[in-house]
Amino acid sequence: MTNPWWIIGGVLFVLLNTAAGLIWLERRMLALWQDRYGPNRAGPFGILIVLADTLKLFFKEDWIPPFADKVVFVFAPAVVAASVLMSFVIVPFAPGIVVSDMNIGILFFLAMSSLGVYSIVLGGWASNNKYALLGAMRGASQMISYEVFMGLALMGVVVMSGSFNLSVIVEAQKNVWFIFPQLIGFVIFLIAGIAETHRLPFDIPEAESELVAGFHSEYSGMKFGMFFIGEYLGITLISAMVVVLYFGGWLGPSFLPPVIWFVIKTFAFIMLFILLRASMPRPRYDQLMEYGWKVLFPLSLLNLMVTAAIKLWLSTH
Amino acid sequence: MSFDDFLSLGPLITLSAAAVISMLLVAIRRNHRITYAFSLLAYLMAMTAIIPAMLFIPHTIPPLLVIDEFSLFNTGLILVSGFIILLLSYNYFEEREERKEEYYLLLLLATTGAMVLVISRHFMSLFLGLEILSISLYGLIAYLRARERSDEAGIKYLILAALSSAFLLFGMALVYAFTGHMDFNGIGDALRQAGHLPVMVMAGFAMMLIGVGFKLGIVPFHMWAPDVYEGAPLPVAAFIATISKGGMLVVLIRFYQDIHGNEYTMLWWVLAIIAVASMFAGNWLALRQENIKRILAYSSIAHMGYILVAFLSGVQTGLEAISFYLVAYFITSIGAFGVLIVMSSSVQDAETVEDYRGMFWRYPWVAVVFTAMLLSLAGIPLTAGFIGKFYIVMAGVNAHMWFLLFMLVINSVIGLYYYIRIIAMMFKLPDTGAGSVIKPALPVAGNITLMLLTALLLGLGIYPTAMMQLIQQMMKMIV
Amino acid sequence: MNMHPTTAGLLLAGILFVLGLISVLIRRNIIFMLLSVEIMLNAAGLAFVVASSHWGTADGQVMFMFILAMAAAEVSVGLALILQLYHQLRTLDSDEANRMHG
Amino acid sequence: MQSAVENTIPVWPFVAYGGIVLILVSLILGLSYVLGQRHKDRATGEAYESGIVSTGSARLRFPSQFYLIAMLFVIFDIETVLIISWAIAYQEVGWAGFAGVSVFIVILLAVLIYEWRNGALDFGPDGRKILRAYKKRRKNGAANLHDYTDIQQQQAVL
Amino acid sequence: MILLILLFILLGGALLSWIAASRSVLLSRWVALGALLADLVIILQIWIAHPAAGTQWIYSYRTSWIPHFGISLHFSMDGLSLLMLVLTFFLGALAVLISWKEINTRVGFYHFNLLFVLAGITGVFLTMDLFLFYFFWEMMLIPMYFLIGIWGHENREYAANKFFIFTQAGGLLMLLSILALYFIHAANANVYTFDYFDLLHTPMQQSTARWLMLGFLVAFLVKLPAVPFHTWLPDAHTEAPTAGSVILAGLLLKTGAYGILRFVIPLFPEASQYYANLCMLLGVIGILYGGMLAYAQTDLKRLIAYTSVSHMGFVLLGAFSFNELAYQGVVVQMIAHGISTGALFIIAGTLYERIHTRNILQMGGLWAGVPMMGSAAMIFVMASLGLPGLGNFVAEFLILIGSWQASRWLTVFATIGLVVATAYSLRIMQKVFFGSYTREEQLPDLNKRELLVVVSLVIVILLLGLYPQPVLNTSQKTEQKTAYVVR
Repeated sequence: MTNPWWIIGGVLFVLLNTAAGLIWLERRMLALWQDRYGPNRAGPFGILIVLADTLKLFFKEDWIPPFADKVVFVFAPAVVAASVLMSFVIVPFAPGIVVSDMNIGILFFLAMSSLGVYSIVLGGWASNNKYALLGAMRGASQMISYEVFMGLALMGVVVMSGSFNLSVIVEAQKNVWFIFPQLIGFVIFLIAGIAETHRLPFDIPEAESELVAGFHSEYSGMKFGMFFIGEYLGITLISAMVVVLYFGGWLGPSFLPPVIWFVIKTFAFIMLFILLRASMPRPRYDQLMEYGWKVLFPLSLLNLMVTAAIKLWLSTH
Repeated sequence: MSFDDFLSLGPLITLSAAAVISMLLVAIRRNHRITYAFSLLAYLMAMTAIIPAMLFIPHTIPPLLVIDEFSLFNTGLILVSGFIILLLSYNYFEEREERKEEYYLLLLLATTGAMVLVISRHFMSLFLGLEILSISLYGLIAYLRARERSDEAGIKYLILAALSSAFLLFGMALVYAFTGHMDFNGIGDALRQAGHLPVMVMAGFAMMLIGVGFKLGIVPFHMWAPDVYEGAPLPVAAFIATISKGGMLVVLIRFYQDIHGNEYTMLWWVLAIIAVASMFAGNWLALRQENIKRILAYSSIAHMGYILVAFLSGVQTGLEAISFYLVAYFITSIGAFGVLIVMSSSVQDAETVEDYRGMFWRYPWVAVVFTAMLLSLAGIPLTAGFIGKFYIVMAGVNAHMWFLLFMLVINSVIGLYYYIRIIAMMFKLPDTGAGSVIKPALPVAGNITLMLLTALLLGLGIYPTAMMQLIQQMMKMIV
Repeated sequence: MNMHPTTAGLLLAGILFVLGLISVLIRRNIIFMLLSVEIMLNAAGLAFVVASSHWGTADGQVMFMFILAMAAAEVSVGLALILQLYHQLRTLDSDEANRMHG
Repeated sequence: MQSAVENTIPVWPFVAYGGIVLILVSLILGLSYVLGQRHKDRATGEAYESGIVSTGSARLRFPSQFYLIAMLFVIFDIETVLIISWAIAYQEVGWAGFAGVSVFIVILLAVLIYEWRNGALDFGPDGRKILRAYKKRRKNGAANLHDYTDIQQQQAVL
Repeated sequence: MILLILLFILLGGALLSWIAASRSVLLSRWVALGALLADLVIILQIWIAHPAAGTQWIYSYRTSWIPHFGISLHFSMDGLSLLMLVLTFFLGALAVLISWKEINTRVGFYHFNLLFVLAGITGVFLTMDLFLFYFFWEMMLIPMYFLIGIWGHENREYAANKFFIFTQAGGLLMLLSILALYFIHAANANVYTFDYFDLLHTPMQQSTARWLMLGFLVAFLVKLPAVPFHTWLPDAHTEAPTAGSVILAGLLLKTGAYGILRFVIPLFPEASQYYANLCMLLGVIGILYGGMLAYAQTDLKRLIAYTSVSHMGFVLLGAFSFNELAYQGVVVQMIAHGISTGALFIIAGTLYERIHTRNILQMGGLWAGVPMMGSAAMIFVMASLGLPGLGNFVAEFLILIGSWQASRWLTVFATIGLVVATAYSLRIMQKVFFGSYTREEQLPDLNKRELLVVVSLVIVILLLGLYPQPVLNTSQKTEQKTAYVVR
């Protein structure tokens, strides 16, 4: 058993750096797919832009609007970063490399991702700005709606593995990754995951072109940075969860250590997220909601029932 | 779940399935008449489902439910009452609300809740039944959105019901924490082993009493009743007055029986004080009301007090008396509200005493029906209410509760006054032209229903033997 | 402070309950009253869970789930009614909303 | 008390992690507060609304649609909670449990159908409704095309 | 069976006359009158067949009603019941006749109520089952309430409510006592029954018996009415229509007296003796107080009402004297008072029809205009003050002789009541018929219908005064038995 302190420190260090690094990575990849250069001045391939951005954000004016609800205004961005970071507590990066391998892992994940909605609603409300409020309302309804489907989709995996513990779930995929029996669940989870992180193309709460950044219109400096980091951490989290739940987590041929497999798979999904941003148009708000309730919700219920029925049938025969 | 269980729960399953199906029906095609007809059918089918359920009694479905004669009797009572209320509802809602179909859905659900209550022998089923009932009632009470008092009534009921639920739950939790059981028998046994009532259980019972008392509308948890009766649509008020209270009362009786409540004098005294207070508050406050709905509300508070007297007698006659009184009270209350429904115009409820001035000379039959109902509430011979009250007094005398009986007598006399006042108003000669402006709807179905109710009322008043035998037989099982 | 965990749990639940009750009684905004009632309900739920862990049975936990479900349903209906009331009265003051007397 | 949490894994790494996260977050916010510059200009204290001077309160009233979503969430999420408790134990409760959950889910689906048919799941502007309203206004002669776009915009924003 | 028929004729007549009213008002009146006359004929035949009541129970009928409680439909008739029924049907028929012209609104419903009250009273006089007794006791209230409340005078509702609530309150106390008796008997004999004869000799503790007796007594004292419970009576009598007043004074008050004779004393002999002095005192107070108040009244009907209080005081006095003479006096007093006071109310009613006031100060000198009415009034006023030769004299004389054996002082005071009676009776004649005539218009005297009513009443009161033996014979057995119970 590794010393937990090392794990804690390592996880936090890697995460924060990944989040920062993703900003650069995304800009480079987008540029690649859009046939342009992207950031290329600071450092090799412009990688130091991350550092520059961070410094800039720290020194930006820490502006709190006089018309805002000040306490809530400051509190909101902290929630998003903290809740996403906390979610990583239960992610098993490799056998034994997990901060707290609790047996209600999935529930904890769901709980933490629900907390994210508070940051949006509180931020939008505290801003006392029409755009912000509109964004917040949209964000809230979108996130809470997809929360439902996400939970239901996950239940397929729970039924397959018989546990909420993520390590157990990974171990249960020794023979076959859950992506195959749980293809529908995977798709729903992925879509819901994108919606949960209000990541493009489902960035309706912030939709620059309609709502001028939506719920964080009034945010600037590091408080804005928190939302920003939160979003990238969210991408990482969803990717990691997808890997853990459907792609066998750290499992892989033994020529590479488990952690490396995990990182590779996760990055593949991060790239997918970036690719989605580059290639998909943003749906309308009502389309998104209707799609969720009218398609994903019945589908996720169906998926769960069918999975359970087959598993039960298999276990009795 | 075995086949027997299914048949035993037949009425409950039928009705709850009907609620779901009627919801789908509304989704498919929104039509008042279809939904109404379907609900009628559902009630009839549930009533028929009682017959096969009778084959298995007494049947226990551990740990939550018990189906014995007592619960089947009350199930039947609830179903019939619900059916009658439903019959009275159609015309009332036809003109009043653009979306009337959900009313039937909610009514079915609320009835289901009450039915769960009467078969429960466990905190969990008690709670579930109670909440199904309550939550449907929130919607029902505030159903007429256009009416200004309805949402106020709804919110009042909601906040207070939720508050009382919280008390009930906390009380249950305390009892559970001490005894480790949530089924009534288990609690009774645990308490028996303990030999006395520990403070925690006492506190638990007290808190539960708040929850139960609220539903029953007994003093001091009665404040909601008049406002809710006034604001709610008339059929819903009838529902609250009868089925909702009846269901709770039945479960209270069962609980009290199973924990051997009469062995604990403290409980007895608390209930006795509540009974006296309910009688007095109900009758006294009703005296000054001008609104018949409110009068009926206060009168129902008083009636719950009367029932408590029988309840406290702790003898078998007392339980029989309660059952009989419930039947009489159900018929009477629904009948009284039925008159109000029939007399209401398509836009306005006939609710003030003044609306009934000289009614006898214009609508003699309805007035006679109303008179009969009011006299039954007052407990005058030839009506079921008389036999019911007689039964209660008998139970009280049997248990030598002279003080309570004396209070009951005093209150019966006070009560007379306001019933008589309404009757007097109906029989006033219509000398002034400026009386009521309400043009009653007088729907045919409603009139027929009222006739039947009156026939039942007089029938029970003149020849109560059959009903008594039924009740007596039933009580042999529970005691 | 060496308290039996069950007693401590019940005490906590009791405190929460009383807080909720006080809040219901003194608040005049209907939404807050509703919220306070929810606190009371959850206090009862907590008490159930504590009792459940004391006896090592799952009953209390099941009860808590039902309480959750019921609280949710109650809030949905309650908020709908409150919206309706606000629509009519333009206020959420419970004293204003007390128009029926007698 | 037969909980697995207590005797298998220690709680302290979780607490430590949480503590560090909290410290980190507050540190970042605190640092930026200390380091950030301050300035005061004519329009510094005004709300940003794409360069237009803002009018009216920002506390908008929202269509009840949002409320409906909240209710849907509350209801269905609680249902999910119940389903979750079955999902973890489906093996133990077997086909009987499956049947129970099936009934439960069928009821859920019935509710969904009901909501659907009653338009609770139609979030955007309803084209037909707008058209009907428009036609009605045209017939009354009080309308012009401008009004129509107004309605549309109003509904499209939300 | 004949007893059931008596009841059913009334109930059937009630329904029929209500239905008939939709055809023709006159038909409704005739139906009601017919029903009452039929009953009267039946009961007179019975009387003729059993003049001296040799066997104590003339008829008896019993069938199970609510076996669960031990309640049966048990009717029995003895001399006392028989006399009361004769009075009931006789006054009932007169009541229909007297309201022939007075009642013009809702005639059908009026007769329905009238016959229903009479059915209730008949039931009270016949039933031998305590539950059934309570049942009828309550049953006669509602139609009476309507009679006062619908067809009464200006202040009718107040009066009707007061009447109803007073009697109901008393009734409920009686119910408690009945039930207690029921359970005590059940505890002793292990048989649950409400039957009068079974309950008669229920052994119980004295203190219990006293309480139970009080429960009964209050109900009957309210009805009677004895002094502290009398306040409903002047209102009810004054506001009721003439027929209502006749039934109230003539019959309803008698149910109270009947209850005391039939139930209180036989069921609780020891307790009755214990309270006898108190009750007699109440009776004497009633005699004096009623008489004094009567003297002070200006409203004619109210005046007559207070005379009732006074007269019923004699009944109470006699009932608790516990000897046969007094009982005979009580029975005769019940009948004589029914006749004389009923007649006075009828005269007051006919007067009211003519001059539309009940204030005796606005009357005076009417004798000249309406001599027949005046002479009739003279006879009944004389009867009321107890002039020898008229029914009341016999009654009061017997009562006073009887009570003299029981309590001398009280008898002396009761005799003072006779003086008071003379005062108020003469005042009636003085103010109403003598003096100077102040009115412009000519008043019509009694018409044929009214004459028929009045003359029949006069004949009866004269018969009662001159030859009371049949009455005394008929009820003798009952009286002996009641007196024997206490000895």
